[in-house]
Amino acid sequence: MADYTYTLLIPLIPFFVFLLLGLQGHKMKPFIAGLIGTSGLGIGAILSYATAFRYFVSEHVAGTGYTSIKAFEVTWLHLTDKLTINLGVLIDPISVMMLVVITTVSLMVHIYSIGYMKGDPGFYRFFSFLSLFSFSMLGLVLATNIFQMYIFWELVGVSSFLLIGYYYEKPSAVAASKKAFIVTRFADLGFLIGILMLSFTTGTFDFQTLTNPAGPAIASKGGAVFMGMSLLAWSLILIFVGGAGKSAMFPLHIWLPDAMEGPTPVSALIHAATMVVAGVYLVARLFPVYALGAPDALHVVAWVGGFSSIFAAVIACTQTDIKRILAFSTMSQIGYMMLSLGVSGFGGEEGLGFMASNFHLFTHAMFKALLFLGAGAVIHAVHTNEITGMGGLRKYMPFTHITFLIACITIAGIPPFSAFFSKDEILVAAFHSNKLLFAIEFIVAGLTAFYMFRLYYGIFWGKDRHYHHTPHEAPYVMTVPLMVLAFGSIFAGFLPFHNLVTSDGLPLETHTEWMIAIPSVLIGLLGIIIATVMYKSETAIPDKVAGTLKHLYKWAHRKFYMDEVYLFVTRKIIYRYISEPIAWFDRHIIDGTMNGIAGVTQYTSVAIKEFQSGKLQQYGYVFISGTVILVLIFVYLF
Amino acid sequence: MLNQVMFFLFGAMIVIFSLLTVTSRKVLRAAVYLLFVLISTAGLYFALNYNFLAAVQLTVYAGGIVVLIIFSILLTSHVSEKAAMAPVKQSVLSALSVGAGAILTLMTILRFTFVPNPGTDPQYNITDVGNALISYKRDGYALPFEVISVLLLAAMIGAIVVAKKERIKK
Amino acid sequence: MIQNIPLSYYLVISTLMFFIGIYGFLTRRNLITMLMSVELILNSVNINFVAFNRYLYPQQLQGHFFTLIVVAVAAAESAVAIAIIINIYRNFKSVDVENVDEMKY
Amino acid sequence: MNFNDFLTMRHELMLTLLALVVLIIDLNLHNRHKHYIIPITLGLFFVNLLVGFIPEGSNTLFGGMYRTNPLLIMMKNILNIGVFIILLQSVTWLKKEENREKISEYFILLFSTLIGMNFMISSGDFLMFYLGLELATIPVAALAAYTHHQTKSAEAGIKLILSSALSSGILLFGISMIYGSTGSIYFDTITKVYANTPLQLLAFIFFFSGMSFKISLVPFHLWTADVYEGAPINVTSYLSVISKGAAAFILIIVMFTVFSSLAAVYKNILYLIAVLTMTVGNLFAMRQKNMKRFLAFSSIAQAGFILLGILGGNVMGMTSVIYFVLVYIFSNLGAFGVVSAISTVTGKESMDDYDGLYRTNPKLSLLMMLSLFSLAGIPPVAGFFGKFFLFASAASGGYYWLVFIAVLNATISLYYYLLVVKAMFINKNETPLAFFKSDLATRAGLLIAGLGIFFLGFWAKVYEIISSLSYGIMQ
Amino acid sequence: MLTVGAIMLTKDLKQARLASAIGMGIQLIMAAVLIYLYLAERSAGNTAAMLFTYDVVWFPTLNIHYSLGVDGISVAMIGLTGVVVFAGVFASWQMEYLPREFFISLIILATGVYGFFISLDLFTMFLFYEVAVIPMYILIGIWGSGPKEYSAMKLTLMLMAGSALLLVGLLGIYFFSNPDTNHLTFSIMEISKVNIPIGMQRFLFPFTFIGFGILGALFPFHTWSPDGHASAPTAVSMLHAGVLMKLGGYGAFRVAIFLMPEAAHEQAWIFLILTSISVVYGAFSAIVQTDLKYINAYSSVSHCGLVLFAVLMMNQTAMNGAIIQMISHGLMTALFFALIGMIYGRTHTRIIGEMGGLMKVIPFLGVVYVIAGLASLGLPGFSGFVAEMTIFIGSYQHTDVFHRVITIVAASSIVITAVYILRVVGILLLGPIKDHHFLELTDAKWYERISTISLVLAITAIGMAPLWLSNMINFSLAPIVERLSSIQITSLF
Repeated sequence: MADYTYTLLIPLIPFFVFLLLGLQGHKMKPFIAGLIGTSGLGIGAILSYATAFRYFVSEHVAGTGYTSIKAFEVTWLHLTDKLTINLGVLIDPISVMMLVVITTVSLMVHIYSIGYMKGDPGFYRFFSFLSLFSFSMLGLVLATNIFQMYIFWELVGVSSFLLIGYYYEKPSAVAASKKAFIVTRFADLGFLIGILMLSFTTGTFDFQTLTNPAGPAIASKGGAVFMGMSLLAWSLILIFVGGAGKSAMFPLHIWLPDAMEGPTPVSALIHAATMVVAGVYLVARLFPVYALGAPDALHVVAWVGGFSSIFAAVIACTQTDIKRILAFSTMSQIGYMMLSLGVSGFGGEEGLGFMASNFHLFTHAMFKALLFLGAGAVIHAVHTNEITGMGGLRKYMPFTHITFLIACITIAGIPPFSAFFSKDEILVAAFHSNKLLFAIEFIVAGLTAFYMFRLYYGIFWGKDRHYHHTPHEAPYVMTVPLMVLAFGSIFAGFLPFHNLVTSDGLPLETHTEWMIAIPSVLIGLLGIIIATVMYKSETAIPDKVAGTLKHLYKWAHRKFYMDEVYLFVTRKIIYRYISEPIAWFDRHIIDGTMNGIAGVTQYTSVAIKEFQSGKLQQYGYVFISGTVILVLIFVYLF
Repeated sequence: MLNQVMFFLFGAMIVIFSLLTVTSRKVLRAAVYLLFVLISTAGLYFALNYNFLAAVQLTVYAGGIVVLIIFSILLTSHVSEKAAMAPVKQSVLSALSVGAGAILTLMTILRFTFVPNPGTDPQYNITDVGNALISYKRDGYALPFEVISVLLLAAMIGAIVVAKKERIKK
Repeated sequence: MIQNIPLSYYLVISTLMFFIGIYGFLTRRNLITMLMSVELILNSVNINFVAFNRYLYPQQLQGHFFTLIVVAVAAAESAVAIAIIINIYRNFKSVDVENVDEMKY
Repeated sequence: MNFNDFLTMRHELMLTLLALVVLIIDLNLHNRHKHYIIPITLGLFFVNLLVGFIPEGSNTLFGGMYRTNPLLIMMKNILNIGVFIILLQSVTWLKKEENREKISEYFILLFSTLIGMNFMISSGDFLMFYLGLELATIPVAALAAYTHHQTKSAEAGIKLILSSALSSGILLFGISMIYGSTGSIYFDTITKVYANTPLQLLAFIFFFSGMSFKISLVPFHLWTADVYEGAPINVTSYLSVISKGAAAFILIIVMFTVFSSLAAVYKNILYLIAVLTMTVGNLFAMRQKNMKRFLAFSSIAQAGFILLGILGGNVMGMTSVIYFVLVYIFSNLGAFGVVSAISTVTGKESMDDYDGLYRTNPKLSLLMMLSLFSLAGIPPVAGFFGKFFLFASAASGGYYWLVFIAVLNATISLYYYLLVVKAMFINKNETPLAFFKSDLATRAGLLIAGLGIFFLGFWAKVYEIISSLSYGIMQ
Repeated sequence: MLTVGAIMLTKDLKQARLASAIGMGIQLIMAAVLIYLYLAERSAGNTAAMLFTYDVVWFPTLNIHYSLGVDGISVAMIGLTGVVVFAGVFASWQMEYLPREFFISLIILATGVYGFFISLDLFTMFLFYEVAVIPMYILIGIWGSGPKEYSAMKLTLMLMAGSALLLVGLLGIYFFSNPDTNHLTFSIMEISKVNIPIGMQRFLFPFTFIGFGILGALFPFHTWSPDGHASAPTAVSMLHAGVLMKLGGYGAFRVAIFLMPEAAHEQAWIFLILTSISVVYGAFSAIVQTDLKYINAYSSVSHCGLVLFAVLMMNQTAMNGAIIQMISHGLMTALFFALIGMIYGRTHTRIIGEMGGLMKVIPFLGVVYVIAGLASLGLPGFSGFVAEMTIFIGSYQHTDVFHRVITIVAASSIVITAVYILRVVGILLLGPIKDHHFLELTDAKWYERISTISLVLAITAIGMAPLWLSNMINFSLAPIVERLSSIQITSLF
């Protein structure tokens, strides 16, 4: 085995960049700051590619496939005899894949941001946050144990919070960042409890021990049974809750649309390509435990993923904010990935879903980042997010137009673009597992194509709007990343994923099942056609459709009132019916009791003052009575 | 027999005049009743053969204190003035408390069997009393006798301090 | 005389006198009569001492001398008390105990 | 009697002599020069104080009527120290025009009461005990009525003398019953024969009521506040510190020796009385605005704590009571000293007048605060140790709940002590009392009190000495 | 050796603030040196339970000693105190009203705290406890704000009532410390070797635990805390929440549980319920508060509840977590109060609704506030995370289901914490500027920077590299836990 200790540098470089920019950035020229951030990431990216290359080329062992390697580990905190929190670097197929994804997208976003954020007073701050995020995310994927993952999980959450709230003077941004943080934090609680339970049942945090099919975690089958499922299953479900929070699965998705308040590069990096797939990565990371230890939990994953994907797709069809459409699209796509994991089994053919999921993760990162960056370029040009405020931009922004179109076609699953392959695998996996889920995904594929092209036409076709100034193409520093990503979107599908990233490390023979592929392509095309008909030029059809499906439309447009439900729960229930009463209770009952004791004492003090009447004879009376009473009590009663 | 008659006479006088002392509405009369009580007590002492004590009782108490009291009564109130009486509530409460105390105490005392010291009953004469008074052995009372002089001195000075008029103040 | 009369008679008399004195102390409004009540109390105690001495422990004169001392103390006490009462009379123009309640609570 | 016997009785004899000397000097002094008495007396008393410390073993005189031992001498010395501080603190007041002619009387009366207390502490029989008690009380009544022109003073005098007469009547009745049932007035004899019969118990209760009056335990305390308020401030501090201390000393001696056979019963009584005293004292103290009255009630509450030590019923209890009284003397005299200094100079006695005192008279305020903290039992000042040992001795007797109640009461007491602290330090006042400089004697008196408050706690030696002495007595 | 330092500092009379700054600087250095020496001793293989012991007999008849010494736990606490006091002195640099008295009181308070942590004798411990409490009254009463007299009085009285309970407990322990040989002792180490009769433990444990618990803001005896904190001046709030409340946790652990393990095991469930209520309840209460200090006070209730909660879990990991949590919360909350003080000094309001967008005008304070907030809600990289995770994992290792369930309840507080922290940060620092007067505000002065940075450094140092601290504490915890686990545990359910 080769020495991979240097991989430690991949997360650490961004960290130092973060410290440098965070502490000294305000003294630098913006461009320097951007350059430092970008070059830091650039080095990381190069190291990642080198690692990936080395790993996939040289670490393959015939018969057992790719092994996982602990490149580095140090004890961070010693908890009990068995449990220690270690920090380290774990190299295995999925982490290497994630390294590549993250560094690539992150690098592109960095480059892009130099142009996008130009002139912003918090330029250095933005780059330091970006670096912090990259550090956290890389630390997350390289985690050797679940607790390290949790640590970086939290850090990812906070950098997301910082980036969403980047425009901190904008109340909506502040609210959105808060919402994102709290919702994911809530999910993290599930994650934490899951970790607690898992560590209690298995006595370890370490991934290698946990995922070892012969290891204690899986072998034990989870110990005691609680409400029909083993404790292991429960802990895995709770861990999945954490993943669902980050990955915006229903019903914890509500933060994602709001998170679009952040700068668009951030949306591209965090809320499309990397952080939101952390949940997928988490489940993938623990996949052997899920698959072998507690299949029940895996079913939950599948259904949550499936439901989220169609739920988000429906909503996406009705939104008008381009970033929100993309956000729901992201949610939908991640639903795909989750579902894919959920329907997968461990090893061999069964493990198709696992492979497909990671594959889709990879391709999705490319095209969704591309979409966001493209959207960013558009927004940069027209200064609005609303699709109604755009139109006819194809002639002003040719590069953006082309790359955006590529991305749309990719996401619609049209061969030979990359998503066709990954999506196809997912559908196959679903088909072999559960027909209903397959049906859902099938419909979602159509819906995806539909709403993406609705978006595409809305932006680039149709009438010109009255722009404040003529939109112009973005600078090269922004368009080059678009092109790089477009390249990735087109060709990533040809990567031999089935040989590299599989559930058990062994290569997997895949073949395109045309019986599934063709209908899926067809429904994608159908979606595109419908969208073309409805939106290519302005017609009355959309309104009519909306009128026909009035209620559905309204519900979907309002995101099925999920926000309202949450508001109700937080504002009404927690704030009004829990916190305020508790605060009232505290002030009035508990504190009142304490003050009451003092009050009673005071009152008694006043009440008995008559004893001290100033009258000598009364004193004598009390004296005598006291004596008599003492005599009575102690001589006669005792 | 005579003894018994004397005892009951004195006893009755003591109780009756005590009662009168504390109930009489005229202050001066109360003082006189007190005098009777004290004299009767002296009578009891005589009967118990403690002549010296009886004499002291008569001179100091009856002769000294009561005169002092009568003096001060004359100084502070008119002879005919009727003393204000305590309100009924106060009287009743006091009577209840005092009555309960008396009953309890009497019950306790009467239930107790006092054991006399065995031995003879030496008859002390005035010389013995005098000797005891200046003896500093056990059962000698030289020390209290001396200390009481300090007390009397202090009381005298105290009385003077309290009662003397201030020259400076108008 | 002690042959014919039980000790308890003396004790009854003295106890009665004692409590009568207390009653007087508690109910007489005039400060001087209160003082007189105190004398009653002391006197009753004296009777106790004397009777105990005579009846039970005639070998020593402890009760006897106790009485003697109490008498002297009573005299001193009365002297000071009367001086103060006169002072009160000067200040309050009254010797009614009810009026002497300037300080309270 | 020989010289040694005189030495044995030196506390009493010296004082008597002192009183006579003062009297004689006074008679030979012209009116204008009366104030010369003050330094002379102070000097003589200081000599007396020093002589008191000559070590001396145990001895018994007058056939057991008078006895002494190192512990008793210690007690007397403690009282001497207290009186010395009081004398220092009263100099300013005595020099006032209105008291010019009564200076020597003040000293004589004070000394006679101290003689009485010394005899009371040293008494070996009830006769001397009673005599000492009366000697300690009657002149104080005269002192309480010392200030003529104030009706309050006269009222204090009459309240004190009449109620003390009543209480000594009851006490005497108890003693007579003790005599009747045991045949002796000597402590040593009584100790051997005293039994737990109803009459003897009743006698004890009567006796105890009388004693409770002296140390002002609830419900026998009602005179305290009025007398304290009415009497001249220095007499009040004398009453609250010296009288109470002496009575506490003798009470604990009597409890531990004469009535030891009643321990099982009297502990219940003490329990009840202690709880009542602490609680009622505190409840009353809370509302007081007059500083003297305030301290009166606080000293009532303090008396309740003393009972805790008696309840302990062992060497520790005895030691802690004596130690507590010692500490209490210093703390209370610190507080009274400040009140006295202020009251003498400005005539202000209300708590409201203390608002903002710290701005003008920081040293007085600090001393006051220390004293109050000491009274409240706050470390690191001595009161903490005093209270702690009291609580410890009660706990050693197993009275955990009582300790709890007591400490809660200490907390309540802290409340009102803090009210004063608050007045001095926190409350804003447009017109605080003007700055003034006390004279040398007052400052010396305050300083001694302050030093005592500060060092008695840390200086464990004091406690150890008392403890070893108590140990000798208790065995 | 530390008392010398502590007492030396009380004589600052002139140039009070400079003197106290220097004094506290020295103290901080001494604390650091102490930690260093301690670790050196340990690595040199010294395995005695207590190091640097110093022992003189004080009251021989009662066997009261003046006994000092440190183990890993107290060393850690002293380090905490050193930092907080140091920061506190700088935070109150601009004290104008009676500065001399202020610093003297502050230092007396610090002396009490130091003394408490190094005491090995229950008597001295109790003494220092009270020494630490009383200056609070003066400090709040004189230099406080708002209903300061009321708050000061309430705080003092409640804490004193706590000490009433405590005293009963301590005396009880003392009198049963050696029932056979009649050689009573207050020494913690000696008492830990004997077993107090179980009946007595049952009686005394609640006294002792609640006694300390009041100081540790145990529900429902916590109400002194919000009022007290709200009224106290900055440095006092810092010291109070940062250090003084830790006395409760430390005492509960060192005295109540260590000396009475059987009763602790028996009664833990009651207090576990109470503490977990504290944790959740404090957090919920904090959500709706509008005054910055109240928010922080309730957050302290929540966090300190967690300390007691972990202590009661009585296994090594949880207790370790408890101690780290004490340190961590001490630092964080001190930082918070320092910041609140500084913000209040500028805006003259503590009502969050009246502020907004302050990040723009006072970026330094804003950033530090965000850091403090993030630390408080348990973000990795800061000490809070280490502490909370150690506690939760430790607690969850308990074999008893009840303990594990209640751990989950307590753990849920981390979400609520996030809610109120973000709420404050959002309203206070972010968003548009509410009041144009705020535009003229100036950012932190140098002394304010010293104060805050020293705290931030400590927080991040622990958060980044907790292992040495944890090991240091673990070493000293081991014998204690051994004693606890030697007790026959009877499960409740």
